[in-house]
Amino acid sequence: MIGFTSADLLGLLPALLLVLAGMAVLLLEVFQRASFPRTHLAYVTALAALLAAGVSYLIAPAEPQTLWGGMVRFDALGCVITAFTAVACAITALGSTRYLEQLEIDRGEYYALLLFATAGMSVMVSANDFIVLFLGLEMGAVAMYALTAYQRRSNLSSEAGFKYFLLGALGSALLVYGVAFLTGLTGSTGYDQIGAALRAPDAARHFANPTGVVPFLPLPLVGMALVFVAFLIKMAAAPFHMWAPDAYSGAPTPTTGFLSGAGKIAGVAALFRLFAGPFATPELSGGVAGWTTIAFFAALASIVVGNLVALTQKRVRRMLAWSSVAHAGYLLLALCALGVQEAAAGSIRAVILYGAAYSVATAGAFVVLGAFGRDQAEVDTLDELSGLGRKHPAMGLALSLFLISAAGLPPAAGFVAKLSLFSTAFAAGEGSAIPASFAEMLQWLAVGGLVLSVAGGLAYLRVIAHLYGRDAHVRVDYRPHTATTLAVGLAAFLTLWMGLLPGRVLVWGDNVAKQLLTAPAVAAAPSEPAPAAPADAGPSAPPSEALKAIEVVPLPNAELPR
Amino acid sequence: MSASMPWLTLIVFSPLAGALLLAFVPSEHKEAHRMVGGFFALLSLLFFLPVAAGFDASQAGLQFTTAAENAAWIPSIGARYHLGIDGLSLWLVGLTTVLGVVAAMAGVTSIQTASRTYYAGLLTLLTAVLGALCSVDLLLFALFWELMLLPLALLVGSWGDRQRVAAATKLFVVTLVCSMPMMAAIFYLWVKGGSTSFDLADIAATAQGLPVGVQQALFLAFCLAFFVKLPIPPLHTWLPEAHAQTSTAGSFVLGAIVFQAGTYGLVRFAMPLFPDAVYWAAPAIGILSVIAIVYGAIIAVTQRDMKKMIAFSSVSHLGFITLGLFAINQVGVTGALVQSLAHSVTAGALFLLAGVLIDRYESRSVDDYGGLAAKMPVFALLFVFLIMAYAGVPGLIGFVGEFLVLAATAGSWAFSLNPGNAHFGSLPTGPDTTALILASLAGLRVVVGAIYLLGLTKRLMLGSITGSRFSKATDVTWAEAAPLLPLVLLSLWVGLQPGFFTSRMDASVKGLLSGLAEHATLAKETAETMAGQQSDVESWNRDGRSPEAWPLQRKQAAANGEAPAAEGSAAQPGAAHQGGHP
Amino acid sequence: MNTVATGLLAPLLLLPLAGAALNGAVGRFLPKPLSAAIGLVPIAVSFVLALVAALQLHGLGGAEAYGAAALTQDLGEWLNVGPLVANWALHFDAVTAVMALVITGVGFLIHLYSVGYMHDDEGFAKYFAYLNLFVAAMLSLVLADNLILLFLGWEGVGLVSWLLIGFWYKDAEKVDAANKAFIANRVGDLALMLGVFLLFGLAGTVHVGELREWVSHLSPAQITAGGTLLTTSTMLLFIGCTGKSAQIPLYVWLPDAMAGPTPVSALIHAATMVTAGIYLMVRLNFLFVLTPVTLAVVAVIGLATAIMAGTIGLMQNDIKKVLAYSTISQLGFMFLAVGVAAPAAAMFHLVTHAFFKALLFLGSGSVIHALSGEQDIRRMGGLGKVLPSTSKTFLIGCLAIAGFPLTAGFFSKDEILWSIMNNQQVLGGPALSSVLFPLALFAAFLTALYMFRLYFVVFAGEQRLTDEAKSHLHESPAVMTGPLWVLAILSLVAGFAGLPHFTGLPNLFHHFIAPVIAPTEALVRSVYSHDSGAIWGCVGAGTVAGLSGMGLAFVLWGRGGERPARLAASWPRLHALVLNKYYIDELYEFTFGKALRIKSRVYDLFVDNLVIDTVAVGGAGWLSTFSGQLIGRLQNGNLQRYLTIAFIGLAIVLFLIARGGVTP
Amino acid sequence: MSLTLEHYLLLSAALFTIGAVGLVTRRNVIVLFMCVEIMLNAANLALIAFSRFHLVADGQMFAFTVMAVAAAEAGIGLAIMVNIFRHKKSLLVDDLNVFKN
Repeated sequence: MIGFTSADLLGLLPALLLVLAGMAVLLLEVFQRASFPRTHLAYVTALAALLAAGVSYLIAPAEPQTLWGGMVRFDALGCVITAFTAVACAITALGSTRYLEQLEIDRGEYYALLLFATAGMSVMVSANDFIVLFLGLEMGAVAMYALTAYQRRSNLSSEAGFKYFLLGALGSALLVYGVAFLTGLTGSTGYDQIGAALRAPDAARHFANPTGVVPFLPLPLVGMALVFVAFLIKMAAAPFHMWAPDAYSGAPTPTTGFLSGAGKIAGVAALFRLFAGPFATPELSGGVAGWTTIAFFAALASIVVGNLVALTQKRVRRMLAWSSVAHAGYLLLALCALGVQEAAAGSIRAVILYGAAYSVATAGAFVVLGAFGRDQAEVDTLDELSGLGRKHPAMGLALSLFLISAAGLPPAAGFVAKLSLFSTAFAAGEGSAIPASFAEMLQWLAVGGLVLSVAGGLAYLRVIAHLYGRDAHVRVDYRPHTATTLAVGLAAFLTLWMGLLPGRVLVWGDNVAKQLLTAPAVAAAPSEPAPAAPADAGPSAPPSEALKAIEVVPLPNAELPR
Repeated sequence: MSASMPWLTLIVFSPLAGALLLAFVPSEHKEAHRMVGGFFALLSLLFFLPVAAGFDASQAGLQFTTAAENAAWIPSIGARYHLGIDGLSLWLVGLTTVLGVVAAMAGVTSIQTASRTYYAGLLTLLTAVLGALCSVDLLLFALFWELMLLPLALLVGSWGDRQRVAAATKLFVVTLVCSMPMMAAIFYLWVKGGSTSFDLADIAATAQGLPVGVQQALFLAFCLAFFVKLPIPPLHTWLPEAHAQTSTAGSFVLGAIVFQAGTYGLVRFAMPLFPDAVYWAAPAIGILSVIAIVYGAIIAVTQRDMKKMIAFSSVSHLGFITLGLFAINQVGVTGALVQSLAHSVTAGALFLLAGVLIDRYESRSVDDYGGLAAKMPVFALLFVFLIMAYAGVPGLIGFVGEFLVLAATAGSWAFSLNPGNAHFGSLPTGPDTTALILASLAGLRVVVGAIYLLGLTKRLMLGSITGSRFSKATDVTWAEAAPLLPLVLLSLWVGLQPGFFTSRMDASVKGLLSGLAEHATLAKETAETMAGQQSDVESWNRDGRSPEAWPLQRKQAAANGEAPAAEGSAAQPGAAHQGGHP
Repeated sequence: MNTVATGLLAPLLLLPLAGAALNGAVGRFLPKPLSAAIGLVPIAVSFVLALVAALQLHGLGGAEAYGAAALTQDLGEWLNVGPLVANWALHFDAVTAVMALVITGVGFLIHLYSVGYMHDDEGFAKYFAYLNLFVAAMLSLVLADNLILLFLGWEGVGLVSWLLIGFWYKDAEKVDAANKAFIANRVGDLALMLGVFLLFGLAGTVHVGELREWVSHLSPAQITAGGTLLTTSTMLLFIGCTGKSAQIPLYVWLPDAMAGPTPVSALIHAATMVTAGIYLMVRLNFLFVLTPVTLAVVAVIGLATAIMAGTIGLMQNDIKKVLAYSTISQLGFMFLAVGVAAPAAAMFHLVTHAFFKALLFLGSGSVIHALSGEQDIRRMGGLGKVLPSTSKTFLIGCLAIAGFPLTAGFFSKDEILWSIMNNQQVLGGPALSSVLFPLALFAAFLTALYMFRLYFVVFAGEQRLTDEAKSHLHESPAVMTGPLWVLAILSLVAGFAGLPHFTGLPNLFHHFIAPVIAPTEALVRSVYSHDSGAIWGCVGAGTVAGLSGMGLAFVLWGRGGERPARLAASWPRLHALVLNKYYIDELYEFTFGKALRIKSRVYDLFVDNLVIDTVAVGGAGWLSTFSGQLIGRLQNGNLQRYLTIAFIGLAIVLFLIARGGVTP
Repeated sequence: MSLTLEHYLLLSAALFTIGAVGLVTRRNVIVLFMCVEIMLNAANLALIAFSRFHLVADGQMFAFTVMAVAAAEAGIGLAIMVNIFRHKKSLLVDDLNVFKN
């Protein structure tokens, strides 16, 4: 436990790089002359982020390793997600500089905050212990609160930041409370220990109902549910999404892309680690009342709400915010499938691809939106976008591409990603582990989700139609900048590449799935018939024993020391 | 066969190359856009020529697939870059390349603003349509299929009347919504097959192993996507408005090019994947098609907006495609494919003709015109010629498709409401009452079509000249007539020599039908158990008259050196007669 | 089958086509004589070719079986899809020969006449292009060796008919007439097509020769079992024929078709195109003899048409409309002949009718030409002295059509009358014949009556011309009267080609086409009971009917006066009914016009716009937008509401877990 | 009566509920923030109780971490609130209403 090796450091190298770069940026900001162009900081940030992405790609281990005394898992999932978020960070950083200049808020801490947020996400997905998870989550979240409220002069930005902050804090509280219940199993906060306890032969006692009359909430389930809800808040899934449209409308435009794209997939990845690890037990995932059910209903609500409301929006960023709710729903659909052994690998792969496609496209889209505008005014309504595609073909084309990707249409990345994602639902429906009726519901949800996605697609099309439709809006122009061009170019390239040749990303996804599902703690679980046993063991255990098992034990020291 | 060159890839992607090139042409160089657009569309046509020349008509399977065109695309999910062409798709591809050139020419007069957008959109759309028409891999097909939507919406929504954006939006939404169940069905089949392959053959094997109920549901999902493209009522509602609102070139693209993908989807995917469902659904689809035919024609009668009239007429005309396909016999499928070509050529031409007037006089209402023949004799000649081609006058393209489909319908057993009548051979199998009724009703288009087409001719061309603005009307210019000439030539060529086209379809059509007959296990069982329950008329057909009596069969038998009494089914591949022959 | 391949047929067909193409392409740049030559020469050559082919065919004759002699020429593949094979193949047998000679022969005369008639028209070259195109289409109809190629010609003549009726397209009424003709024809075409499909379904071929062969292999049991289907198919074919040949119920287009130039009416709407239905039924007589029900229907419809058209013709005041109804009436006679299993008589009447009706039309054209376009007979009269050639030839035509003894019409019409009685066994006994015969006599009487009414009103009595007509009054030039005289002579003598059998004299015509109609002949022979007494009775009755018609016409109109008007006044309702053509046009206008338009509006506005577009599609869109707005309204910016909803969500999650639990 | 684990958990639950109810009912944004802090501390209490129950230090470590992080959160949160007050001259939650759908 005590002391660490170079291997430990290597595992967190990308996160360390990001943090160090963030500090360096802060120092540069402090010691530079006032006339020093902040653009350079953007390049430094982007370079550092890309370096971190490259490093995490290079150091990705062939076999999952556990570092830092079991608190950090060093595996493909962490590396891949770190790489994605870092790339999104680089795109955002490059795309922000011109925006910040125009709004006269270009200061170095902006880039530092971006880097810290990325580092936090990296830590969060690598966590193998709830303490580390919480640390990573908060590191990212606090930085994002600050970024959201970054335009201090703006009424909107502050309010957006506060709403995000309060809901985020609520999420943190729920998370900690949920972790408390899970810790109650063994006293440990480690994923492996909790998983082992839930998988132990006597695990049934944690779930038994002592009275059989009063609705009783088994502690591990409640803990799981609270943790899940905390993450649903973070990733803005319905009905916990309410902060998102406001926050996205108020935050600095390029930041929004990062927040909604990278933030979302980091959260989902952390969930995947939990649900493929400690929570991968039949009692918790359960067909009727486990996290698959929660995920199902949250997915349903998100898809319906997100798509339908997005359709009615007149403001572009708000529309994107609502449709990001729908995207959260799609990701949750894949999470449902994770609960089914046959579909698990496919769902992980799909989420990796979808996450990559979505984070890049969203970041790109918001960068382009941020690049439009004049003086201090930003593009907000659809009308203001009118004719910009004609006037600035490259930017218009790029924005169209990102929106096409988000709509799941070819040739952009979103098409294959959506395909993979929805097919996992069908695969799950074929699985044996969940009740047939639920499987059918899942398949219909996928069909319904596809149909409803047209509503979202229409919302995107409307933007494209405005881009090319009418005469140019007088008030709006494009603010060209090399950094912006680079950011958009990078995002566009990635979107097209993943759209036409998604094979490489899918291979990463396969790798992630393999490592996640064959992790030592989990490996035994699904392959042996044993996990099914506790459910069977429940009824066979006499009630008296069940009662005894959860008998209230007095604390060893009855009175707490004062 | 010169399989060394990846001709199909060249056909599919040369338009896209042009679209990319256009990105580097400054937006004010209208001429350059036209040149690039026309050149790359023509390039695609030129690449088609070796395919047409080297096509092996005796082969039923896919051809021109080089190693590079059957390669792994996304290996981890088993998607392949797999292109191929056979008799079913050969002419659809060929015609699309021709129509691409025509559309490029049409843009010269019709598109005056933002020509770069037009040509880029057109070329992208061409790649999407051609890609869909050549795809054998379902994921690749889905990709091209969805890729069609945006350029199409762009082409429809960018030029035309005030409501064009609304019309384009409706088009986009309705088609996208209806294609989503197909996407779901593709994913489902892929998953069912072990998530390893999207290739047609593998997916087909998976599909045919599913319970019949599931097959039927999946089949309907596929049909929904293709029917909305064709379109079959009540899925047609996007069409008239889109045509009315958009520009001439947009109408042409919409009316002549895009629906071909629907035809192709049916023959390449929907039908071979679910043979049992095909037989199950054939009567209903037959009735639906006839409703489309009659309904569209009747509505067209009172349309004052000439583009809407042609649009509703298209609904009617396109009903013949599904009617022919689901007659499930050689004449029908061939006829449906020819009808697909015919509709492209003739309806496309009519949209161009209407466009000449609309672009000049800015009115779509037929009431604003009259007596133009006196001032525009060449135009009137073209107009009457193409109207007649469209109305199905023999010797021109429109006749071939319509006639074959009607013949196939009248002689089809597939529409029989008594499943015992299902017949698994080729034509002729004798008349079925339902089929006769369907053929008669579908034939009403011949009459009603004449009513509105001649009415249109009269109101536009004939009678006395109305309005002073026509008194100085001049005849068509070369730029206006140029896009029409290839269509006129095609109308004549296909009309006078349809055998040139159909002979290259024969083997593939037979392959499709024998595949259907072979794999429709449930339909066959039902037919056998119900074979006893027939009316007198039907049993006369089945028992009283043996196929050997058919003169043609005897001629063929004699040519093969067989005794005339040889089993008649020998001349009918895949035939499975239930009744006893004397 | 004794068929001989020949190279004659293709040029026969293609020469007029080439003429049409040439005149259509460059005609308007050429001087009129050259255009006329381009129009005339191909027809003349075609006529010669047809004559050569006919003689060649005659040389091959001898065998009694059907199709024993035919010339064929295969020009290559057209349609070849599975069992459906139709080549560009021509077939020239006796019936074809007759038709081809009539088409090219009468056609040539009418072309010649047109040179004079159309001389001042600006569309001179176009006119000859259309006319040649018509001849080509008509020839392909009669030369086709399969039903699909026949259908090509069938539709082709309809198309050219449309072009020619609407030749003066600046007049909207003429265009309407053209459209009406095309549409009515299309109704028939549809039936014809369905009949062909049904035949194809039954026999597996559309080749006429193969069909005949198939029929010959059918056993009586099979014919009995398939009676319904065979009857259906022949009925459909028959309906197709009623369209083209202007019979009940599809005759309405023909009177309106008179809007075209008069020579066109003569060629297309009297001599050739309208006889296509008769030709088809004769060609397929081997099928019709299998279905006595259809035959009876054909006979009844034919006779009903003859009578109805005759009565209407009696009341018409437009010279061409009278002739049009006369044509319908005469075609009815031909149908009657087919119906009573006398195809030879039908063909014979077809030929003679082609002569005298072409003559009458051309004569009326001459009158109209002389009167500067006047067509109303009430403003004519007394023209006999002014237009000597025209009036004389017109009289000959009237005599021929009325069946005056020893004219062409006398022989052909009496053969039909006689066949009604003679073939009564084919009609299932004497019952039907005994009804048909007197009515046929009445029709013959009507024919004479309305024709001579026309003659007397136009040529006799005093002149009632308008001043304008008077000013240009002149006899037509020789290029127009020449054809009149040729046709007049033919109308007088052509009858002798078909002398009745019972006279013992050779019936050349019958003998010539006998091989083609052998199946019918065989049927007739099988049930024939010879009764020569009845024959002379028939002939006598027919002659008396014709003569009494003439007589009555003379009484009523020969000397002018008020008698016809008084007669009309005494039967006001009947008069109005007939004068308004039994309101059939109004009925059609309602079903194909008003009712269809109403239906169209209902489909368009109610079904399409309201139900599908507004309610279904729009409703789905509205629903999604509305629900989107509804959900969006929750988002009012109030943080506390967000928190509340989040807690509600949390409560639902906990409830889900509590409800399910994991405990058994 | 001795205090058992249950008592601590009940107290923790009560605190958590108080925080939650406060979040829904109170109008002042600072109070709202305090409510969230109460919830966090309720969770901390449960953590520590379990930690003590199992005699494993993890929970207590977590609690300390939470406290530290909460301080950071408070820092950013209060900064935002100050900013809001500067714009609105009000800290009532009902005045945070610039965003409407």
